[in-house]
Amino acid sequence: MNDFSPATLDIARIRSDFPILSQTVHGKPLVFLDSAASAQKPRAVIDAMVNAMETQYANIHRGLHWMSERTTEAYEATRDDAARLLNAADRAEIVFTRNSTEAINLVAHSYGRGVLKPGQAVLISAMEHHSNIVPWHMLRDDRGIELRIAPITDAGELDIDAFERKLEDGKVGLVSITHMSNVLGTYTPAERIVQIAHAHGAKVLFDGSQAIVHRRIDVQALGCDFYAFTGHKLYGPTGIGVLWARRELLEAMPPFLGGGDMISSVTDERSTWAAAPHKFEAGTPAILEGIGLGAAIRWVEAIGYDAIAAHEQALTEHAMSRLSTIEGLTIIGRAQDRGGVVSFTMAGAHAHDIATLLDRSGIAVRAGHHCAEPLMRRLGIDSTARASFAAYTLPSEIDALADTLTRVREFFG
Amino acid sequence: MNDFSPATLDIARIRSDFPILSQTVHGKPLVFLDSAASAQKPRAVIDAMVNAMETQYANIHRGLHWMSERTTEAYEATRDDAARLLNAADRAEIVFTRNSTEAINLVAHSYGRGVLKPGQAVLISAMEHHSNIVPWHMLRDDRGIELRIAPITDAGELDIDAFERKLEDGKVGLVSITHMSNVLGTYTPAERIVQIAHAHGAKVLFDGSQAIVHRRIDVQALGCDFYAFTGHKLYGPTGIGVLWARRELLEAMPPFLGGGDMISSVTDERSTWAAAPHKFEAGTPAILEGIGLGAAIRWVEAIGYDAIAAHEQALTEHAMSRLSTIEGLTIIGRAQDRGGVVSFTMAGAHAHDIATLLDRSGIAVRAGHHCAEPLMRRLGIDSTARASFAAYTLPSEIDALADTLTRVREFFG
Amino acid sequence: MSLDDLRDLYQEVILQHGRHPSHAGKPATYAATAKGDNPMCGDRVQVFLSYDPAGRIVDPRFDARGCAISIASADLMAEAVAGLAPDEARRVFVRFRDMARTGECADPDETMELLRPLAGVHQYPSRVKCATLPWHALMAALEGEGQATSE
Amino acid sequence: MSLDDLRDLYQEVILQHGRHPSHAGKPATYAATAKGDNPMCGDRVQVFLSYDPAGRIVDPRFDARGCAISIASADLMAEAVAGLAPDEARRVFVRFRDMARTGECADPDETMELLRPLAGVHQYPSRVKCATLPWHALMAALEGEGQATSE
Ligand SMILES: Cc1ncc(COP(=O)(O)O)c(C=O)c1O
Ligand SMILES: Cc1ncc(COP(=O)(O)O)c(C=O)c1O
Repeated sequence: MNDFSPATLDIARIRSDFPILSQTVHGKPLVFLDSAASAQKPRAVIDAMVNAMETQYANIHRGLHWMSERTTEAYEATRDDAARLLNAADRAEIVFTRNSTEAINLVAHSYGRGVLKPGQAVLISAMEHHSNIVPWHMLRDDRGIELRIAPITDAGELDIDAFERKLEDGKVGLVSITHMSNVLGTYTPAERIVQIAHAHGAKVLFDGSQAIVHRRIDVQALGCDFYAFTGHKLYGPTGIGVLWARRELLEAMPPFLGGGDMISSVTDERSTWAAAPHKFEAGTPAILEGIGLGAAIRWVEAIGYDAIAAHEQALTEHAMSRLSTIEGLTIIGRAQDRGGVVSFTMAGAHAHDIATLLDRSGIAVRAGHHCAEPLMRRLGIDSTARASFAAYTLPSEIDALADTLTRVREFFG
Repeated sequence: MNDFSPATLDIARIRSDFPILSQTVHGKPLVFLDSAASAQKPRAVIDAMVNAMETQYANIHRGLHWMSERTTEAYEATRDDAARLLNAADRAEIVFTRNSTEAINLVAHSYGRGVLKPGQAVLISAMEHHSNIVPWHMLRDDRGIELRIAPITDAGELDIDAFERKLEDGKVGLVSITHMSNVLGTYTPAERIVQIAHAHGAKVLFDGSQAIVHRRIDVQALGCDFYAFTGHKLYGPTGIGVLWARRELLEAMPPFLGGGDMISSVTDERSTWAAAPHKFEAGTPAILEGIGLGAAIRWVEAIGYDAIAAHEQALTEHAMSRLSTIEGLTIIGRAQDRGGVVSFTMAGAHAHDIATLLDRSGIAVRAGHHCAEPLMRRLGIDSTARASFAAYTLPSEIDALADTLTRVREFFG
Repeated sequence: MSLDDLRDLYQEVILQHGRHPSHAGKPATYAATAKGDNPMCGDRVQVFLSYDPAGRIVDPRFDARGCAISIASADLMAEAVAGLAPDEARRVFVRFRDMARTGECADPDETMELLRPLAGVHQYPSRVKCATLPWHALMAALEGEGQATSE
Repeated sequence: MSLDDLRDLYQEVILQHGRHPSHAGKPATYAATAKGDNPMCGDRVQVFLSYDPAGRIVDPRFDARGCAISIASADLMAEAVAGLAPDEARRVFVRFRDMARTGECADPDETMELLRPLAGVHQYPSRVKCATLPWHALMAALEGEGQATSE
């Protein structure tokens, strides 16, 4: 059954970093295949947050006392961690947000309303998460900026020729596109996208919410202009995300939220802004979460992207081959270049029912439209069930999934 | 020296809830008098977050499996906690934000741009935190909505007659005002403000960032329309805040950020919105922080506002009387109705130097403009040092402050 | 790993109604209709109502995309409310919603016995909405509103 | 509780220059000026420069609102850069900034000895900016920019 040989990862050690993985659900050992929705947290992340709260907590940036200085250092160190993770040219290019969604909204507000002009267009793809669709609907309705959608092929890949045609009239000022689909697992051809977009005068934002979990990202090598990711999918806490943007773009953009910490001076009459990144970070930030994210980044780096990517590649292939043999099951998305999420439907069984049945066996998967309704419509389906993998996923967990799905099939048969 | 008799609080027990309070700083026991910037976290908050990460974490709302259901329950329970804390009529009136700053920005965007009309005005006071100034500058510059500022008296109280005059022409659509000044400690006369504002057709938002830490808040009794607070000052984690608003207002307001979780449906062409509060909560929320905030609220409720208020009242009186006797020290703000923050200046010693000297003795205070530059200008000063108190503050800590300030005075004398 | 303890949720009658609903399909004519959406998961249902001269519900029908629970619930609902006056249907809704949330039914009668197979959802908080969605659409149709508001 | 270990930061010379700076005050005429703000704490300083025919800095002056550290730093800076060519002043700035951050000075000379009392700030990360703020304003004035950009 288990023809899978683990890659270079010491999975047992990795799993021992995650207290939750020894839990049971409905009396069964937890099989957590919902990491693409949010990953579990290693002890290093939990400890970093607890340690901050127990030994050196205070509000940051404006404090002149020891606790505040230590907390500021720990929080700001995460900016260095994030800059290193993305290979950003400058730590000042790292803006902390709540999550990817806020990062994209920040761009839609500050770049979309402050730099783009009515009559220009934003180009997304047909496989975006709602977080990379709705902000552009709102921008369009508020400022008359057109929204274009690049189609995908039936295999679930970006139709790169059609993509290029959408740019040809030169009106597109910004391409905002996923780097990896949360439904199909598809990676988009990032370098190619940047090349084409730049040739037509458009900037490029990648929604890296999924991609950065599975693959090393180098924003300078990609050549993109904005990169967004969310901490909780990268083994970090909730409440913290990152927008990376080229410094000159951040400097050209007006601020988004107003408040403490983002100003240079405030009088009754007017406010002037601090330099980036602080210009975009109003109010008390998610300090503890920033500290937790730093620990998550360092945890990922210690494991190493090469090992993680190889492990997840093997898991994905194993899952594809196991699931393919289940009668009535259809895998949705057959891209060449893909990461560790596998969506599927089953004849006669709705995705919700599948998820509930799997849950009874201790197996956590996601079911529904995955915040990607337009993609669902494009695929002609209402929902899928989705299994997704992380550094701590075992091949035997995929076997458990496949075995249980066979029984689900019988149950509804 | 210590003529202070503790109120009904069992301070020793309360202090034992806070692991950080047994830390030393520069070899001296920590005397943390910077709680108005951010409060320390009780064990209950730390444990709630750790427990969530170790035993039942998953992304919420859309998950059909056990972990997701448990996490959703825990997170949504905090909405009930917050509704109870504020005595809101309906849990759907609780919108989670990152902090007070984002809560106020949300109102400035959604109510300010979506409901107020150019030509209308917003009225703030002369003792606002930047978080309740800058968003209105931005709204004014973006949408032509006038910004008015109600003056304060030399004692540091709202000049209520002048306040009323600012409303007389009926142009003010929204009063956005602090419920307690973070610099002066002044409570504003909330019921009176609401009465006057409503009589002139204006809605009222209270910035309750400070007030809610020290006093029971009942939004229905206050009669206000919006109430904002921030979790990290209420013994909760960073990254989570609350905007309460009357349901009909939330319904009339367009959404703020777009993304997952806040939609009813998304097509290529358009998005429609979920009902409040979800309409205002785009993307994966600060789940762990929401869970931590619930624990903080329950911790505060278990101690009880009556005991906290009495304790802090006594501390404040003690501080005022001890500090008043120090030569060259001036207490800034002499309001009748005031909470547990005391700002002061000292002849010949700049606030930063005071803070550094105190820090060397293990005493943490804040120094600077406290994100209230216009107030500083009104008071004719550049900065103050500020000591602020919490449920865990000891009268002996105030004595330590006073003793050390006497030495600081000698040092610079 | 056994799925047998799922039988409390997926009773045979639910599987049956989920697979072969007898009241599905948009009728040629109807007096009122309303849609219900669950934005969180994408389930959709539309309910179509006709009334007899006395104002009682006649041959209620629905068109749904969703899971076995929501289809079975819509189908059983159609059976349960056929012949009822709007106010009676509203009372059944309230009792059904309570049963879906708690698993208990305080005052069982023939109608509630018909619906009882759905009581198992109370163990699955995220699935309660699947069971109540068609009912919210029904309530909206009775009020003459086009769209059910979610809870 | 003793404040004596503060003497490493607040040496007598700093207290002296902080209390009675000799180069404070806006001059009647000047060739260049720039402001420096620390938005985090509200410190402000403005530097005024004049040059001799050879392009050397003459009688630099400043106007500052801030703490003892920033005033003393501005005053010692004025002493240190008087008579220097702009490029020499820039080099002093770089060495001073390093010393403020690390507490060390790799290549001490007379100028750096003059500034050494400020080396103690390296122990107080939040106060380093107090010491460097006037220098940032000086650099901006030398570049002909009106406003120092903060670090
Ligand atoms: C009165 C007042 N309003 C607003 C804020 C802003 O709170 P936050 O930074 O958590 O958004 C603060 C605290 O910094 C405050 O004291
Ligand atoms: C591709 C993609 N984009 C954006 C998001 C939004 O992330 P968040 O909810 O953390 O903002 C997600 C995950 O939900 C995602 O998978």
